[in-house]
Formats: sequence, C-alpha cells, structure tokens
Amino acid sequence: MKRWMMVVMSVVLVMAVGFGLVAKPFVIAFMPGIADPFYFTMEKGAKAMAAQLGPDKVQLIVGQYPATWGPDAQVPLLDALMARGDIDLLFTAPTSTQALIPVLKKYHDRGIPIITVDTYLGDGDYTKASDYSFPLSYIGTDNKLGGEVVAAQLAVLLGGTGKVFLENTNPDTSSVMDRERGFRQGLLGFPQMELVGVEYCLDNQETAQAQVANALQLHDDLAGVFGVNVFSAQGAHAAVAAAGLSGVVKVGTWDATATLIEALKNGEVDFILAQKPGEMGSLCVQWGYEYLASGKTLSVPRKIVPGFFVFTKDNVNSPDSQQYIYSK
Amino acid sequence: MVIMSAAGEVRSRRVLARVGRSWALLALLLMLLVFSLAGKEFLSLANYSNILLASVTLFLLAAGETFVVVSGGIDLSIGFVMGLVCVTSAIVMRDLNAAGASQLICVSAGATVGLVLSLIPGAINGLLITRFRVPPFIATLGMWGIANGLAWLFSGGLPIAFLPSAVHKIGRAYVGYYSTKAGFSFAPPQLTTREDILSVVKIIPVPVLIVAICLVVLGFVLARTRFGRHTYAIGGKMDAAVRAGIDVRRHLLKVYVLSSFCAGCAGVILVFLSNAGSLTQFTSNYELLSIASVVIGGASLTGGRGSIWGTVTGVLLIGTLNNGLMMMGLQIFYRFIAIGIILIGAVLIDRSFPELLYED
Amino acid sequence: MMNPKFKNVFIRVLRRWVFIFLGLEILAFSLLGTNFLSLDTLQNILVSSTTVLLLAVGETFVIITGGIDLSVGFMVGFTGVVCAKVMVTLQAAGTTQAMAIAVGIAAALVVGLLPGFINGVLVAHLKVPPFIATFGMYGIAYGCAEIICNNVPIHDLPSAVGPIGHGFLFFWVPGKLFRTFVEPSGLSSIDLKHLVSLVPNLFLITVVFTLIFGFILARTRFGRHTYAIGGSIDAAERAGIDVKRHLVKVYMISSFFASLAGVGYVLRYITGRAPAGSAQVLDAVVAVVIGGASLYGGKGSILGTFVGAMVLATLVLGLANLALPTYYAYIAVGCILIIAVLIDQFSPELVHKED
Amino acid sequence: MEPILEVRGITKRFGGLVAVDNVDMKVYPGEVVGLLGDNGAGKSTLIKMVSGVYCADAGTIFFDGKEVKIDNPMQALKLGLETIYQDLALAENLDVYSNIFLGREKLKRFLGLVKVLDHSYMLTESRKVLNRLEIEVPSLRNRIRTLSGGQRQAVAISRAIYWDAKFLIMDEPTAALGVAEQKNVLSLVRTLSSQGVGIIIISHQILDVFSVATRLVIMRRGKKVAERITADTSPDEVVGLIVGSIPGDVPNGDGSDVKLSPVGASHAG
Repeated sequence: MKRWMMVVMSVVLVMAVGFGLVAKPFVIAFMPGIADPFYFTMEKGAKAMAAQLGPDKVQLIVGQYPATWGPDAQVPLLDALMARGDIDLLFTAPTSTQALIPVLKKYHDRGIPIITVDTYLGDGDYTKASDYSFPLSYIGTDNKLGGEVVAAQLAVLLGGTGKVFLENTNPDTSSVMDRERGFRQGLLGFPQMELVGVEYCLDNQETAQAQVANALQLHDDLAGVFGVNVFSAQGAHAAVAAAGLSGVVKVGTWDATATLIEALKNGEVDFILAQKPGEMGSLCVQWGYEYLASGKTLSVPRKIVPGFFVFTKDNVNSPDSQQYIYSK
Repeated sequence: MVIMSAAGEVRSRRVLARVGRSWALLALLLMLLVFSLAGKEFLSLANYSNILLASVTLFLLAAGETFVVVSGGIDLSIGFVMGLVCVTSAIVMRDLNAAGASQLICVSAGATVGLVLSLIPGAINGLLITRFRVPPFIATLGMWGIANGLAWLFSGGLPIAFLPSAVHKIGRAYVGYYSTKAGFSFAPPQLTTREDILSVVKIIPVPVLIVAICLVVLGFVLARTRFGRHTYAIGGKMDAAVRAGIDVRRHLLKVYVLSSFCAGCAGVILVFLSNAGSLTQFTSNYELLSIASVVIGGASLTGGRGSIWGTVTGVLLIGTLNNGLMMMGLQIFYRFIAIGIILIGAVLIDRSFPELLYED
Repeated sequence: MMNPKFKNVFIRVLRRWVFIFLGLEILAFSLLGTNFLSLDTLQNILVSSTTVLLLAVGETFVIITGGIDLSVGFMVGFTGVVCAKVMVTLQAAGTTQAMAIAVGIAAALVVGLLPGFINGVLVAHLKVPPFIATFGMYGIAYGCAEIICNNVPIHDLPSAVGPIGHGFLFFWVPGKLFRTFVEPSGLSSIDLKHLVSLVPNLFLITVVFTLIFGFILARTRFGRHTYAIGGSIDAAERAGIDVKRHLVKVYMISSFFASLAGVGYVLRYITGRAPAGSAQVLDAVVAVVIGGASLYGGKGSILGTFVGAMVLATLVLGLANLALPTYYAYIAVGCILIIAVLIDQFSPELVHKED
Repeated sequence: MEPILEVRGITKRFGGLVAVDNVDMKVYPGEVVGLLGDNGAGKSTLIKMVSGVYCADAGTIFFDGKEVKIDNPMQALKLGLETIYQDLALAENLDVYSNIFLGREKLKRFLGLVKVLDHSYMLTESRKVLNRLEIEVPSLRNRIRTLSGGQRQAVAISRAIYWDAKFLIMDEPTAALGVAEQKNVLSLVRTLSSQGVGIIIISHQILDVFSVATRLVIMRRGKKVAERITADTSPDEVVGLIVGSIPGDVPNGDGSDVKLSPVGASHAG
C-alpha cells in the first residue's frame, strides 16, 4: 500500500516537472547591433523559427535597437535586457570586437550561453583558447570573402579590366572594413583592374551620392562601383543613374533592400550580394534551442557561415530568391 | 581739409565694411579659383551641377532656418522633419501606386500629404515657443526626437521603395539636353556608348531649378515684403516690434511653420532625388550644418541679421569646400575640421569689421 | 484664494517635480517590467548614465552662464582616442601597465583642457556666440580624433584597463567573502551566481567629481559668480567680477568633464573610438534642462542635473527592459523635455514673506 | 582742500564717434555734483570710465589726491568708488543679500579646508544696512526678480552704501520710482553727503538735481560746455545750456579753461 502510494507520488512528481518544463519555454534574447534593415530581417528570421518551434518551447525577446553603431549605444541596452533575469540564451551582434568581451563574459559566467551573430569577438576564431573563446558559436557572413566575391563578379561583368571605385560607409565598423579588405584582395587577381578611390559616407545616403558623383567626375572612364552597405549602395546607384550612366558603369552592391532590388529590376544596379540575415537569425534560435533542450551538452559548431545569395537581373524575379530580400 | 578727410574716411570704412559683409562670397570665389587651378576636373559644368545637386536639401533647410535665425530663434527639428516628410510622402506614393492610381495622382498626392504634414511640427514648435514661452532650442529639440520617432514608426526603419516611375524620372531630369549627336531635346537622349553619354551637355537639373525658384521666392519674402521686415524687427528688438503693433506671437508662429515647411519641401525633393523614402540618420547633423550655413552667410544668432542671399553663399561655400577637398583626395574627416575652422573664422571676420552705418 | 502656506508647499513640490517624476518612472517600470527593481538594473542605470552625467555636469556650468557647449560630444571621442593612443604607444615602448594607464589618463585630461580654453577665449574675449564657437570645435575635435586614430578603433589596450572599467568597489558573496576593489578570482560557478558587486568604479569616479563640482557651484564664490554672470553679465562685470576669465574657466570645466567621460569610455569599452559620445551631447543638454536649468542662463543645479540624467537613463533602460520598439524612446524623450520646460515656465517664483 | 575725485582731459571714442571729448571735472568730499546733459551727451560714458566699465582712451583720473588707473570695476570698488546704474545692474536670478555682496562675497572655511560662502553673515549684515536706511523688502531671501522697481533701487543703493563708499555715482537714481520713494532717495543722498561722501548724480529730472546738488556740470555732444554753482543759476539757464540754445563756456571744446576756474570748493563741506 505504502509502496503503491510512493509510485503514484513519483509519477505525479515527474509529470509535474514535465508539465513545468512544457509550460515554461526557453527564453532566447536577441540584441541587434544597430537599427537597420539587415538586423530587422534577422529578427524576422529568428521570429519565424521561434514560431515554428512553438511558443511552448521558445520565447524570443528582442532588445531595443541601438540608434548608432558602437558599444556605447549597445552595451547599456544589452545590460538592461539581461537584467530582466529571465534569459536562458543570448545571441547578439557585438559592435566592438574588444569592448564586448568583458560584458558578454560576465553573462557567460552567470551561465547564459552566448552566440555572436554577424560580428564577432576578437578575431572570431572561437576554437583556439583565448579570453574571447567563450561564445557557443559565431554565425555570420564572411565579410572578407564577400568582398572577394563582389570583386570577382565585377570583374566578370567588366571583362577583367577597368577602373573601379569603392563607396564605403565608416572605417570605424569592422564588418565593412572586412568587405573593403576582401574587395582589395579580390581585385589582386585581376591585374587589369584598378581601384581608383575609396570614400566614406558615414551612413548618409546623400553624402554617398555626392561622393560617387564626384568620382564619376574625376574619372570619366570609371567602369564599376561597389557600395558596401545599404546607405553607400543606395547613394552609389542614385549617382550613377542620375549621371545617365546606368548600364555603362556597373554597380555592385551589398545588402538586398527593396530599394536596391527595385533598382536591379530597373537595370540601375547590376548585381546585389545579399547576406542571409533571416537564415542567421533562424539558425541562432534553432541551435540555441537545441543546445538548451539538450541540457547544454550538445556540441554546436563554433562557426557557421550561411553564405551569400547573389541577385542578378536573371534571378531577381524567381520565387526562390524572394526570401533573401530584406524586410521586416 | 578736415571735412574732406572725414568723408574719405567714411568712404574707406564703408568699402571695408562692404568687404567684411560679403567676405563669404569672396571666400567662395577664391575657393573656386584655387580648386579650379588645383584639380583639372573641378572646372566643369558637370561638376558645378554636382555641387548644386549635392546641396539641394541643405539649400532649403538653411533657407527656412534663415527666417528663424533672423527672428532670433533656432530650429533644431528640421533635419528629422525632413526625414519624416520624406518617409510619409514615399509611403503615400508607394501605396497609391500599388493600388493602381495614375502616376500624376500618386506623385501629387504624395507630395501634398508630405507638405501638409510638414506644417504640423512647425505649428507645434511655434505654439510652444510663442504661447508657452518654451525656449526655441528646447521646443525644437523635443520635436527633433518626436519627428524622428514618428518617422521610424511609419517606415519601420526600412527605406520605402517601389515608388511610381515618374518619381525618379523627375528627380533625375534636367531642363534640357544638348549633344552634337542628338541635338537639343527636353527629354534625355537615348544613348548607349559612354562617349556619347558623356558628351551630352545637361542644362540645369530640375531639382536645382525647383530649389532655385523656392530660394528666389523666400529671398523676396525676407527682403522685400512686410513679413520679412517684421521678421527682422522681431529679431532686432522684440519689445520694439511689440510696441510697433506687430502681432509677434502670430508672426513667430508663421516663421516656425515656414521653417518646417521648407524642411518638408526638402523631404519631398529628397524622395525624387533618391527615388526612396529614407529616414534621417542620427549622424547626419542637418540642423547643425544648416545653422552653420546661415551663420557663415552673415546672420547673427542673436537675431535681426541675415539674408537668403548670404545663406545661399554659405551653403555653396560648404558644398564647394566638400567637393573641392574630395577632388583633391582629402578624406571626409579633414572636411569636418575645415568646416569647423571656417565657421569660427566666419564669425571672427564678421566681428572684426565695422558696422555699416550708412546704407545708400 | 489659496492658503498661502499650502501655496508655498505646492510651489516647493512643483519645483521638485523631477524627483517625483523619477519616482513614478521607477514605480511604473517596476510594475510593468521584468525584474526591473533589482540591484543589477539599478547599477546598470548608474553606470550607463555616467557619460551623459559627466557631460551634463560640465554643461550645467556653461548653461548657467547662459551659454552652451556642443563640442563636448566629440570631445569624448577626441580625448578617448588620445588616452587610448598614449596607452598603446607606451605599452609598445615597454613601460609598465600602471605607468601606461596613468600617463594615458593624465594625457587625455590635460589635452582635454585645450579645446575648452579655445572655446572660452572665443566666447569671452572674441565674442563668438557659444553655439558657433563650440560647434566649430565639435567639427575640429572630431576630425582631429579621426586623424589620430587613423579612422579605426584603437584596440589592444593594457589588459588592466578592462578590470578597472568594469570593476566595483565592493564584492560580496553572502556568508563567504567580502572584498574591496579586487574581484575575487577562482570562484566556483555557484559562488559566481551569488556574487554581489556593489558600487561600480565608473560611477564612483563620476560621483566624486560630481560632488566636488556640485559643491563648487552651490557653496563657493566661483559658483555664485557663475550664477551672477548668467543672471546679468553687466551686473557681474560692474560688481567687479572678471567675467572673461571666469567664462574661460567655465568652458574649461566643461571640456574637462568631457575628457573625464572620454577616459571613462576607454576604461569601460577598452577601445578608443572617434565618434564616441557624439550621440550624447544633446542628451546632456536635455538632462540639464530636465534638471531645472534655463537655457537663458542663471538657473540650474548639479543635483537637478543628476536627477535629470537619472530620469533619462531610467527611461531608456526601462523601455529596453520592456523590449518595446525603439522609436518609443525617441518620442518619449522629446515629450519629457518639452513637459519639463512647460512645468518650469508655469511654476511661480517662491516668494518669502518673512525671514 | 583736495578734491576726492578729479578727471583731466578724459576722452573716449567708439569707432569714429567721440563719446567723451577731453573733459575735466572735480568733486570735493561731501559735495554733490549734478551731471546734466541731453541723451547721448556722454554722461553715462564719462561715469563708466570713472567706475572702470570702460577704459579711457586719453586723460587721467585722480582719486584722493593720487593718480589712479581704473581698468576694471573691481579696482574702482577697491578704491571706495561705488556706482548705482540706471539699469541697476542686479543679477535678477539671485536673492537680495547675494546681490548686496556680489563680487565681494563673505567667505568662511568649510571643515577648515575650503572657502565657502558665509550665508548667515551676509544675511545679518544685509539686514543691518537695510534697517539703517529704513528700506523695506519682504525678505532678503527673495530673488530680485520678484521685487518691485523701488525695492530693486533700494537694494542697489544699500549695496553701494554697505561698502563704506567714499564716493558714489548715481545714474538716474529716481527715474523708476514713485513720488514717495524719490523723496527717500534724495534724503538719502543728503545724509550721505553730510557724512563726507562725494557724490555725482545724473538725472533728467532737473528739479531733483537742484534740490540736492551744490554744483552742476553740463555736457553736450561729449564735451563739457559749462559748470555752475547751483545757487547762482536757474533751471531755465541749465536747460538752455543742455539743449544748446544758450552758448556754453567752451563752444567748440578747444580745451580752453578760461571760464572753468575752480568753483565750488568754498561751497563744499
């Protein structure tokens, strides 16, 4: 009789614990780097994956988008998010490779697993031992590789020869500087191609437009332009189109906003290298959930590179490619 | 003898004062000369048109700001009002276009909604300043945040795309085109080779023409009308203006609405120029650049002085400096230093020349 | 009409509305937010407000004299870059960490006085309007900072920098240990979870300087003269105050505080960045105004500024705690600013009837 | 007897405008001198040079028999030369006693280390001086902004008196006041002069000046055109001199000193 009671009790207990687990989903937090279409799209991907897994399994909390790029804008918002105390896992785009190390380390030490997305800590290599190797994983684009891809794509369009110009945004931001490095690296493979100038628009589209217009003025044989992010790309294509040189001067851009997709359809932009922010967000939630569900024992790849999607006039209208357009 | 020398002194002082007043213009001409000699590509019609195109929004923002500064106030909200209007206009144009409305309706409805919307922040600023005696700096700084927040709210932070095709056609149009191959035409000639395209002489970009018309109107209003006179009177001495029977509150309200409306015009023009509705970025500092242009143009932040003509010179000075330094290959950061020095220098020069006592 | 005694109390309360507002803010976020009323959040508010608070304290002096200092925003970046550059250079030259850090900080604080001096001379002696002089300096400081750091963030600072910037005055594991300044190492993960860190170093430094300068403003002749200049520059001049000299000092105080914020930035973020702090300059002005200062000069206090900075930080972090969309923060700050000035405009002067 | 204040050939130019042109003037201890002239005659500029607000372009100032250089207001105050300005020059955002002590705050040691303002001392001292002059203000803690015109004037005067002025300059002291308040101020002026304080009074209200001043100095267009002993002249003559309908003693200001032989010394004190 007594034994029977024990059995019933333990069954009830196990079920209670089980229901408790079911009733309380894992809370995954996302802290974006800056308010821009790239991170909005990432949020969208993460939300989709969270919905797919079900609200009983994952609850996604999105932190406030910092208004400017930099640890001074991001860290207070991140701290405020983490102070909620109900977060089981954090994925974030660190806005500084060094400033965020102690900040994220603190949360890691409290038992909260960290995934860095799009940008990384230190040099991004979490496999070797270092003071920044604690994150679970880095999920993000290889910006340098992307730069090389753009260089190669431009070279194909230009037949491997001609002057090109790089419209960058802010030398202070590591990701766009990696793109610049990759682009320079990629051009080395084409000795006939020459990088005639680099300008920084500081995230102002009008400035970018003026700078590219000037570059066209300065080099009347300019053959191609690469705009490294939303603002520089939009400014670059507007300048080329305004000069009536669309199609003559090849425009390659990074980040697939609706504006740039429209320009591609109009023939004002020749190709767009899209990162896969939606996929990154989705992967973060998926891996994060599986890691938590396994009782933090699952071995997660230390680095995941979702790769790129290159929009061209030929594939821009195909149904498959629509998922890579940035949207909210 | 004594009288002669006194008259001579007055004359020379007057010349000196004139020079001092229009130093910005002289500096501009000097700068054009230096840059033209330094870089071979600077001296060309296309480059001047680039300078003008790059300054289009700043022209409008600074012209509106001129009225406010002359009245003795300051308007910090204009940059974000521009962004708000730009986003809203673009949304209206996009949605009407998607709903199948005709191009003309899309564009005119979008522009109208934007311009009407732009009156509201100015009216609120004006009411806060005139009825509730909130300092202009604070009232417009508050609006700075609110307009920015609303722009985010409306756009979701993404640039607005898929506008009617007339938008970019207008934004990139020139008044006329001439080339040896295609002759003169009002529509852009259909050319394919680079040589042909580059050989086209393009006469005055349409946005520049529109802005020029706006500037002429605004300049006329400030210099020649009673409205303008009253603006100077209020900036010169508020009490005197009140005693002279000017309805100062009403007038200041109008000034802030006008400034906001100019920002709205800039926002609508920006839609055409960029073929997108974009938010004003935090780092853009349009309001500070506008104030800088107004001051370089000879206005005083204590009010009562300034002109549209001076402001135009100020904007051109900044635009030319940016363009010229870029042509010389200097990085953008050096331009911040150059503008800072010119700004302080402007006021110092202004202070060191005597007042022009007698107007002729 | 109204009982005068009651009216006096009413005026006193109205003049201190910002304290009440801060209280309401904390209450509201505690009710709506998740775990908002916690030591972590409180200390986070204190730490994250340090940059704005430091800038605002310096700005308070300037605003009381009737001026404004826009240059402080990029002064943070400028002095931060100088500080980081000196540290990195000295470390590469093989000096000790302590030496590199000390010299770096000293260099930033000394170099930081120069723009303030120039601002002061421009404003006081050459009669350039403060808005223009300091806006010019804003551009110059930013450009110079970018040139010094060659446009990229300065990394790889001495390893002791981070622990200082992220350190606390007290560390306490309940029932186990209590330390000051040095974070206990080698704790088990359970102890780490229970570790209570009290009084962040950065906030401590900020508070010390805030108190010193609050004392100077409220209690000393220097402070009194600052108010007098803001009230009436003629009165001050004719009362024999050396107004020009005083103004130069005031602008130097402002840029000194910007340098402190720059050093604080380097310590906390272990990085020197040129654009650092540029977004905080208007926040600093907002904090000063919410704290009861008038841009026409002659009014304001450090205590008010402190509360103003807390109101801002609480608002931003409270909204972040709620994970609300970002634009609410912009709109809310704009509205609070206008409301602050409206309340101030309409609250009557306190008139004493007897001594 | 030595004059307490003497200016010789003092001149001030603003750009091309000569605001004060080669003016000589003397005031003896206990004497009240009225300085008269139309708007723009240079009265205010003259006294601003004496009180250190402006620097003279030429000329010398003697105070208490010694040549002095007064480059800034503090030096004037240190000499015992107080000025009450037409616009009162009070800091409206500060309270009554802070204004009385503005620029010369009483300090005490805080914790034996730092010098801080001694509020209680300044309060009691301010109350004393206000009582002595029988001036009433609601409270010394009120900001100037909350006071009436007459009360502000009273604060400005008590500010000057408190510092044991040897010499007092009053620029339009009665302009903003009611009738009763005007009377009080004028009797205050008499009291002070009987205590041996030299006073210059500037006013448009000629009758007021006639009732207190022993000697009158009349300026026109930056020049001193006449000097009269009050008892020997009439308001009509003075008005004539001010507006120029009666030619002055030195019509072209050529520096001749013929008719300006020292007068008033015998009348003083």
